Amino acid sequence: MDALSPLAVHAAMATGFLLILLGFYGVLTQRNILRMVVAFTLSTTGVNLVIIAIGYTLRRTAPILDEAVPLAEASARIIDPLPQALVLTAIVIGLGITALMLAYVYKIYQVRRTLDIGKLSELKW
Amino acid sequence: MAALLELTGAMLLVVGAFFLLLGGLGLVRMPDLFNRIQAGTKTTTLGTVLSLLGVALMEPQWGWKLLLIALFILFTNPISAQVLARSAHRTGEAKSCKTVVDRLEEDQQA
Amino acid sequence: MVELLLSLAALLIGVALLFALYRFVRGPSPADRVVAFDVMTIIAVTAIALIALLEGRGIYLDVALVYALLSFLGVIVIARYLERGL
Amino acid sequence: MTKARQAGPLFGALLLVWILLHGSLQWQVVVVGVVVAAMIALLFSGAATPLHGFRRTQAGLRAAFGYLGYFFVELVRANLKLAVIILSPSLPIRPGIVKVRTRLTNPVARLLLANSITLTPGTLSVALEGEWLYVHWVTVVSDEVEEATAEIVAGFERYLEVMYG
Amino acid sequence: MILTGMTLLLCLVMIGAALVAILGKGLAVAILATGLVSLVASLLFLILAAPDVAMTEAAIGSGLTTFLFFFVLGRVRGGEHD
Amino acid sequence: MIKRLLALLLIGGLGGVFLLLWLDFTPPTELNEVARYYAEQSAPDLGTVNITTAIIVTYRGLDTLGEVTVLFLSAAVVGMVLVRGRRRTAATAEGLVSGGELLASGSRLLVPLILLLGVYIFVNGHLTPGGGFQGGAILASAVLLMLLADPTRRFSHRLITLVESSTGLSYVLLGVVGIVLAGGFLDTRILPLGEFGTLFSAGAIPLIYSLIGLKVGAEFASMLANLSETEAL
Repeated sequence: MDALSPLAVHAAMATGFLLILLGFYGVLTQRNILRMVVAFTLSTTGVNLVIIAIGYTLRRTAPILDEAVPLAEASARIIDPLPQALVLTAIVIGLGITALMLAYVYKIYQVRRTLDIGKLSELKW
Repeated sequence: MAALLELTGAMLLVVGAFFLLLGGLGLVRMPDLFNRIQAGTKTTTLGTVLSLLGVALMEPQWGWKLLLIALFILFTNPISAQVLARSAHRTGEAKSCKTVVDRLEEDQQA
Repeated sequence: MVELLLSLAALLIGVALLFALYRFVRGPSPADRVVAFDVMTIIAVTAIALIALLEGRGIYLDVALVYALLSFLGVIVIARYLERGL
Repeated sequence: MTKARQAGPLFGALLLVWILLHGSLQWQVVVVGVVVAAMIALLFSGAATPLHGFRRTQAGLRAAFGYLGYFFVELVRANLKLAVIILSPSLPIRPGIVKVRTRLTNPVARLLLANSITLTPGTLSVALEGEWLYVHWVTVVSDEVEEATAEIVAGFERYLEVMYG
Repeated sequence: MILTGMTLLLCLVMIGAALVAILGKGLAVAILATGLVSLVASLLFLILAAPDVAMTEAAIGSGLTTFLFFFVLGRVRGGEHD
Repeated sequence: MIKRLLALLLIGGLGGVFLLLWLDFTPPTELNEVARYYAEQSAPDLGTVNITTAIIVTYRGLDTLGEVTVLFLSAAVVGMVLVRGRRRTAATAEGLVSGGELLASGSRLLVPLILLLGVYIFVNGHLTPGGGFQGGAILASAVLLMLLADPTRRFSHRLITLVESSTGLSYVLLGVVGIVLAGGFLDTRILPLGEFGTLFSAGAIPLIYSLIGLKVGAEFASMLANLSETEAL
């Protein structure tokens, strides 16, 4: 009924890009590892948002064929389902990755008693 | 008839949204955490229930699902408010200077 | 008429969201932010119902169902963290 | 046997929720619902539902409806009262945490009581310890246990006592 | 029209929350802000006609992510200030 | 200082690239060829209402298998990283504050409901939004709620492992059955398509999505259980 204008899609995409940049900025400048993980999840969300915004097609609706979208009209009414499948996967994997990163943060703290990236200098050369 | 139902539904939706707005305003205006929880819990619960009722009037075939959503909100929302209030009280959250009595603290110190 | 009322409702919800965001940014204590967060999740349920209405898709309500039942988990997690019960 | 009887109310409630979720009574939905509800009910026979310990008599049923009606009236009253407080420029509050007593012993009834108190005029349950319930009150009328109990708890307890015995 | 306005507002809220997450003072606040970002992202996904994705974000962002972060934060509480 | 400058430079460059991409973008109004194929063919071919589900379970079923494997690996690595700190007895948990009576009763009330919602989400994966991954996450949320109400609670690792491995095995077996009875690995047309739009339709998709749901739920649950059982520092 109520259509989304191209402006909104652009805005959503810009927000996604901004989120990616903010997340990268956080990862690059923070000293606390846990904060880096937080920034990383932020940029993951940004990437997901950008992909979904790219997949949006104007004046169309979700790729689910119920009484609102009968099968005959499907190709004229629905949006591209592929990016959605992609992002769905990415979000779930993102949680797995976050858990893994956090487990390592925990382990690092257990061994070294610090979360400051500057003090973890074994790999520096 | 259907048009009237739709109009009523839309009005209920507006009323519900108004209560949500009150919740937000209460969140901003109230002086300390406990009062904010009060404002945030009650108004948003009623606001959500009302607006879901409004949506149900506008689209009657969604009724059952909306009923379930309202039920879940009615159950979960107070629980989270209580747990948060308890935890905040335990950690010694600052109370407004208007507070007249605190029996829980008295009992804990006794 | 209905259209107008719906936009009014959306406007009110948006302003409520902004108020909650103000409390979220200002704090002062973490618990205050949690209350703001809680209010925002509840507002999100209404917003989802409104989006479903505007797009005319009843199946969107499933997302509201998930939020209605799970949103309190986040608040409880933080409450338990604050009282050191995690 | 007792396990099966305990799981009965839970099974019924879950099946009801399942059917409401689908909003249809097709045979496939009911069959899958029965299987799923039975599995969850057997796995969590210790879990509670509002039906747990509910007194299935006419008086209990009448009290349940009375409770629901009273609850919604109180919910609306609570919001109007709060709206007046929030919208008035001087913010007329007099907050405090008072202590009230409850006679209920059934855990579900106690949870319902605490939830109802949280959603009704100016009160928020903070902690529940034994028979004592600590309630945050936006406009403290009295900090004496008996008076506060009469003011806050009595209305709901009247119905809940009949419902859960 | 309504949906467009809603999208713009949600974008604003999202950027605000992201700024809090990156620049905010305490770690707890930053984590809470990512929860908020995930909430708003879920609404945006729904507006952009991706209910599956919105539901994934809802199911994962509302409880699990927050728990993982706060659990680890609770265990490394001392490491925050250095 | 120089580091921050470099970071800003990098962000600026990336931002420039993004800006170009953003300015170039115009939202399409027509579907591309692949999407049109999915839109027109997936419902008659596979009988799914939700086309995203058709893509995840059938057209790109192998990717999903890989994804489930990645999740399994990350859960296993979390367990391995934390294994040294595994708590021996529940006695060390005494320092934890209990959740209080309200939360305990609330969790007893809500855990079955959350489980039911999770099952609803993944059983109806082919009809409504949602599916195995969402449903699995919701199942794990129920486990999380139990954990929050009582931090000392122990979960049966054997049960979790059993659910995880048996569902994983059945998933792969169903895929192999697809090679024998239908077009190829993870082809879901091994069962009759049924009536379009009902619960028992879309071939093996509901079955596979339920298996994925249980497996994902068990993986996240084992992650949570492993975390909660590590010793406080």
